[in-house]
Amino acid sequence: MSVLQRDPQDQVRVLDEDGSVVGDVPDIDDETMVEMYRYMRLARHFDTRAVSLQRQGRMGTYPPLSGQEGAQIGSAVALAEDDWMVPSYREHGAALVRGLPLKQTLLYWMGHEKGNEMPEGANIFPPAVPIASQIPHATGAGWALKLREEADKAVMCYFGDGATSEGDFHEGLNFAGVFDTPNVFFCNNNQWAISVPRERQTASETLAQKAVAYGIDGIQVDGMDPLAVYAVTQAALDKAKNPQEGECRPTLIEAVQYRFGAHTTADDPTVYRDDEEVEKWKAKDPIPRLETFLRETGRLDDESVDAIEESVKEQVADAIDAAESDPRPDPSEMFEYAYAEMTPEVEAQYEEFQALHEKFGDEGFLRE
Amino acid sequence: MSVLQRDPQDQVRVLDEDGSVVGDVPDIDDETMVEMYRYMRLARHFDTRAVSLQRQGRMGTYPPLSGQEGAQIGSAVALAEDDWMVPSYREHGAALVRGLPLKQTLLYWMGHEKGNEMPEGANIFPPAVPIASQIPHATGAGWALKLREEADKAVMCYFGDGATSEGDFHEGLNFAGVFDTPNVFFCNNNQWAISVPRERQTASETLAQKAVAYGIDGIQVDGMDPLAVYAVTQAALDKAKNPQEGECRPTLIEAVQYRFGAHTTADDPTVYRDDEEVEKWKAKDPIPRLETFLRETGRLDDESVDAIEESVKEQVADAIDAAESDPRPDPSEMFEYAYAEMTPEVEAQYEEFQALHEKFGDEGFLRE
Amino acid sequence: MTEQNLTIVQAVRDGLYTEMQRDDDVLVMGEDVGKNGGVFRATEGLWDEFGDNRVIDTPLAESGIIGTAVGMAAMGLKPIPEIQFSGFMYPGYDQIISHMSRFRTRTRGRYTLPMVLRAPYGGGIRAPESHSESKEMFYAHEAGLKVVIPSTPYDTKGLLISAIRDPDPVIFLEPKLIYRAFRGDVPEDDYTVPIGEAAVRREGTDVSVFTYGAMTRPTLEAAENLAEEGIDAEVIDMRTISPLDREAIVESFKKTGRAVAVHEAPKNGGLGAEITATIQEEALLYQEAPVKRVAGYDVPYPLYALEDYYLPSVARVEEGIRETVNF
Amino acid sequence: MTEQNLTIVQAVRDGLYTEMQRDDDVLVMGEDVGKNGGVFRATEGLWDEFGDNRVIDTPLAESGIIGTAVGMAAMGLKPIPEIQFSGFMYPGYDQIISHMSRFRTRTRGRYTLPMVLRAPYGGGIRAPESHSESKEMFYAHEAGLKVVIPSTPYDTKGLLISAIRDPDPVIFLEPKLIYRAFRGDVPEDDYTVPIGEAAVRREGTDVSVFTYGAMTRPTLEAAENLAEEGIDAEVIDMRTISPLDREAIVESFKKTGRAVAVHEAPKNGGLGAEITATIQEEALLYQEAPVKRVAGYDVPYPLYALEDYYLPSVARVEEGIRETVNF
Ligand SMILES: Cc1ncc(C[n+]2csc(CCOP(=O)(O)OP(=O)(O)O)c2C)c(N)n1
Ligand SMILES: Cc1ncc(C[n+]2csc(CCOP(=O)(O)OP(=O)(O)O)c2C)c(N)n1
Ligand SMILES: [Mg+2]
Ligand SMILES: [Mg+2]
Repeated sequence: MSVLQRDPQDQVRVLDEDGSVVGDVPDIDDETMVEMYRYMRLARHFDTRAVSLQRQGRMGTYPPLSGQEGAQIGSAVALAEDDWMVPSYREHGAALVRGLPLKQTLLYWMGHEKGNEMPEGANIFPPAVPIASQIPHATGAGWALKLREEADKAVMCYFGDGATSEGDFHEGLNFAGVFDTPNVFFCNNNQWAISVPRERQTASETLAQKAVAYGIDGIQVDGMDPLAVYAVTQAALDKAKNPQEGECRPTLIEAVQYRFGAHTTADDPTVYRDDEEVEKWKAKDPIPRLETFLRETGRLDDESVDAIEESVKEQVADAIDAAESDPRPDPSEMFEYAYAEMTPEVEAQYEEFQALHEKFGDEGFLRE
Repeated sequence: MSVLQRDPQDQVRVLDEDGSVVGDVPDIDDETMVEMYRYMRLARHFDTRAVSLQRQGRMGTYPPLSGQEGAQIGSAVALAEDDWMVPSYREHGAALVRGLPLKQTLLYWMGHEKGNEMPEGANIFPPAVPIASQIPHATGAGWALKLREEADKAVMCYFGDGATSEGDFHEGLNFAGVFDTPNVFFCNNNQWAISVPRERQTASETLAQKAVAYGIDGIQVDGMDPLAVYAVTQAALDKAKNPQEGECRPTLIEAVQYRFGAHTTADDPTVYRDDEEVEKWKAKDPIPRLETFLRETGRLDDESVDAIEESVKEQVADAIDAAESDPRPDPSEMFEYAYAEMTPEVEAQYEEFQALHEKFGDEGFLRE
Repeated sequence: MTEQNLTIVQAVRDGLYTEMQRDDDVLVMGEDVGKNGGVFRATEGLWDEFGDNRVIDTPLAESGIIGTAVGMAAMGLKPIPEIQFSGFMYPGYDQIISHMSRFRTRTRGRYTLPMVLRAPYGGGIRAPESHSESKEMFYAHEAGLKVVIPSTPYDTKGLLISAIRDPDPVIFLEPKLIYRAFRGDVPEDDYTVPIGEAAVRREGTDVSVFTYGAMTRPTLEAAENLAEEGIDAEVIDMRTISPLDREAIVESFKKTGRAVAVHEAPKNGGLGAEITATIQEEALLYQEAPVKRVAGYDVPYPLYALEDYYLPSVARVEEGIRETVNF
Repeated sequence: MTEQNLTIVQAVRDGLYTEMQRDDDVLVMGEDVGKNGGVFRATEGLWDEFGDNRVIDTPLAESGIIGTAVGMAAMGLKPIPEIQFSGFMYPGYDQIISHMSRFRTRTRGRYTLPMVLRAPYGGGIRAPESHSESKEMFYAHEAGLKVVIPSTPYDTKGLLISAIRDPDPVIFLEPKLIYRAFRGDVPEDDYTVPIGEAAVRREGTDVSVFTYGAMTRPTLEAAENLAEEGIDAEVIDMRTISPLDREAIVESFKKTGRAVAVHEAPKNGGLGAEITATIQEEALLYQEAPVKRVAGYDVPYPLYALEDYYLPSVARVEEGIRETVNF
């Protein structure tokens, strides 16, 4: 029985909270498993550093991902090179796997559009800030592949639990069902939409069961179990590309997890949730869980863990250096990218701006 | 077992196509049953006349309802006096039951806002033209009743099969689930959204099952069986007002039916659907079905049917006379109702308009 | 080039057909655009010709239509979503404002959206509520979009082809009041009319009248009537609302020193205000009278029994021009 | 009356509190407005005070929020939905345009919507994309709505109370850049500031500068700076965007004969154009220079590294005023 054929209420798990095997370990080679672990460590360390950069005034508002590495990395590793990923604003971890340099992620949160200059072949859409608005894009992208007879590639879309309440979630998944597009809709249910808890978001028992409304498959997975996430995503991607007779291509995956930190650096979660709850979920931390499994199966030892820790620190430090030494964007960019060719209006305003800039310099514009 | 506790795939029926009893006849007194029949005849005759008024240029675009009387009347009759109804644009039949004079309906389609001057106590919202946009209103209205501790009243909202694809359907039902509002969402699934068939609208097997996404009850009913519609609506209204322990208030009802005629008088359905299909559904016509049942159970005879036919004709003719002899609306209305009090801008424009009107008369404005 | 004598709605169809023939990436999608050929028949026959994968009936969901088109366009297709009436673009407004207009800027040109969002717009056809909207400024006020409104069959096809070929997203609003009001010669082959250029519809020396879309005809009629009174009005059809052909505005105004702006959109914040501001900024010294705005009133568009009182009529336009000339 | 020294965001909270005390029908709803007190703390403590039925955390769905509020208001409640940032009003745009603005007209006054839709608006806080929108014209161009933007703590409370009591729907946009920038005296009791009336913030004789919201402060700063150069600018805070206080505009302009409009919203189709058109229509003969618009550029609002170049700065405002005075 495919992992997708379960009841949406029935959560898929491979590792329990202690890292012991409680389900079918997916077929992943050792190297990739260790890589998954390294990506998770990298994402976690990056996250910590990014939060402190913000605290130091070196970066703007930033949305942390700690606690969600299992879902992000487990799912992104399952993507084939040619697949596409359509993120929300929190998938720095998943983007890493797709080849987006950390420097780009930093630049984006430092307020440079340059951060969205996705490397050729990474196949990532830019972050979408309006909640759920990227879901129809993902459906459209999958649909485009299908129309071009390239449905051997799939498009994975990330969004949160809160996003499932938006009309765009509904319309995007409904189109996917009707046009049977090669899509995987990956819901990072981290229990909170800022201060609004999952139960206030919808009265349905699971988010996975919302798939029923679109005639597509829905499945719930332990989102803090990277191997379970991998298995489910892999199966969903397979089906998206090669549906069997009578199968639909799209799948809604609900990855049950928790955001350990604040919604963003502008948020104070102690106002709306208890430490106790946080602690309960921290016991499910995906990183030690996978580490235990890898150590116990001989794939990882102290030495390799230390080496990973070192290299991760270095990689993040280098990325921060690189981002911070990147030249400030030039104000001309504002005018250059609005249209393929500047319209006369934009050109006139650009000229006016240039004259002012020449006259007053940056002091004529920058505040503080 | 309540009628609502069925599988949403399992269509509720009371009468078969020949009017024979195949389910539990709901407890409706004879008078009301005959009244239901009369309302259906009235709605059908009104519809025929309205279409021909449009053809004669005496009215603008009009959306016919023939075939849908069973769903409209069966559901509206189940409403208590204090309940509310939030229609789309096709519920002339249901509105009749609520006490909206036919003259009002005619005036509305003749382009007079006067048609929306709902009589005090009819408890009807004005028609909503943007598809599904009335659904959140209905939820809000139900919610208002609940907040005011008047949840012994319910709000019923009508919409079509096409409407289920809109984000507002999703958001409206999701709010209803979360806030457990006294609502009944009544989907007139007439198989078509203009030229788009039901199967192109969504991949879900039924529309009723979409309720699963909101943690509320969903039920499918034969929408051309007025007694089944009554039974289901009655049960849903009951539950909305007096939920039992563990029950949710809101219900999504999918009333499976068919629009016999064009989408509106501007539409030509022969372009997109076969006569054969239409004929198949005409065999389910709710009017003869109920008539047969009423005759066979001794509630109706030739004489009373003739009397009803007569009175219906007269009532419609009178309404048309009344609507057509109603004075044209005065252009000043345009300015008067924009705000509670005219803003200086509106006042200035109104004065400019008046001066022009005085100078040029109606000829200065009316085209053709 | 063979000429055909087409209405505006036929020219829309012809433009779609021409580009779909030329470029396999072009596709049409929306409510009832397939077998039904669109509620105004703007896509008539295209489904037969190009099939279900290029002429796509969608579910009833505008945000879904525009949003999936954004995704398709980012992947390199050239989708042409149709919204059945411009009054139903609002459920998809977030996709237009937050995404259609911004993908290029957001990604410094890595992703661009070569898409055209079509919708019939405007009043005067005795339609139900929400079917008579003229809210082009909702889109003109948003940078990153182009907004085009043709008024002749020739321009319709030529501008539509330009829009389809434009690498940036274009909102293409079609004046449904004159969809079938008259015919004009339209070449069978492909040709373009450039976006961003106004057209002088009537030369004149006394006053410049700026208009577009369905108001072009009553404006021209008013100008002809006034010729009999000895007033020689220049009538300029803006054709593109954004970017606006400010050069054409200023050039004409410098000649006449007087201007009237005519549109059915509400006066407050309408294009008339922008035209006035442009004149101000660039030709104040030529000015001999206030710029008069003959526009929709700032009240909700009424149901059809009163719509003729709402829309600028020939008499209103005439009076506006007279007032300006006699100032 | 006891006075408090409050910031703008505190004045919002105080206005809500005051009206909720006074009128049981008033309720607040939106994303994170409850326990969290709103992401800007505009509803702080209200949930503790009034409970879950009057301070309601909703699912994440703007059309649902606005649409259910429409339903509540039609039933006689006075809901005050908050949209977390004005850039997230677009998913609910259809409810605003097709319903909020039109219920009264549609029903000839049988149903009215005494609701206030609040949202923080504007740029300058180094926020992510979509968090810096200043698109008040999207609402001003739609009849049936009122659009209010305060710029001081006193006005904030007074205008908010007026909005809540107004029988018509009001869009209340709060300048988040100055939510906490300064404090002002605010009476503890209830009081109103009338909707539709501009305020002279600085009297002057040489030029009239029209602005509102967060741009009021840099404009005043520019005016003070220019005083040292001998330019005496009158600064007028419009306070209400629709209906616009055209009388105030014309009156000031007749005095000075010169005008500048300052706003962060895009120039094309912005309020500056409407102000210019009003001056044209009613005071052309007093005019001594073109009306200058110092506004957001007609490009998508950039990510924050460049936002200071986008927003009208003190220097830009000064230069605009100089240019106008020296014309
Ligand atoms: C349309 C829209 N409304 C509101 C917001 C403000 N906002 C940003 S994140 C967020 C909560 C999102 O919750 P969820 O979907 O669960 O994702 P998470 O942040 O938990 O990953 C909100 C309300 C937004 N970005 N877009
Ligand atoms: C938001 C919106 N989009 C498009 C339309 C145009 N339109 C009017 S009725 C209709 C089909 C509605 O189908 P359905 O919901 O099944 O209701 P029915 O007309 O069959 O009763 C469409 C597309 C509209 N009125 N509103
Ligand atoms: Mg979440
Ligand atoms: Mg239908």
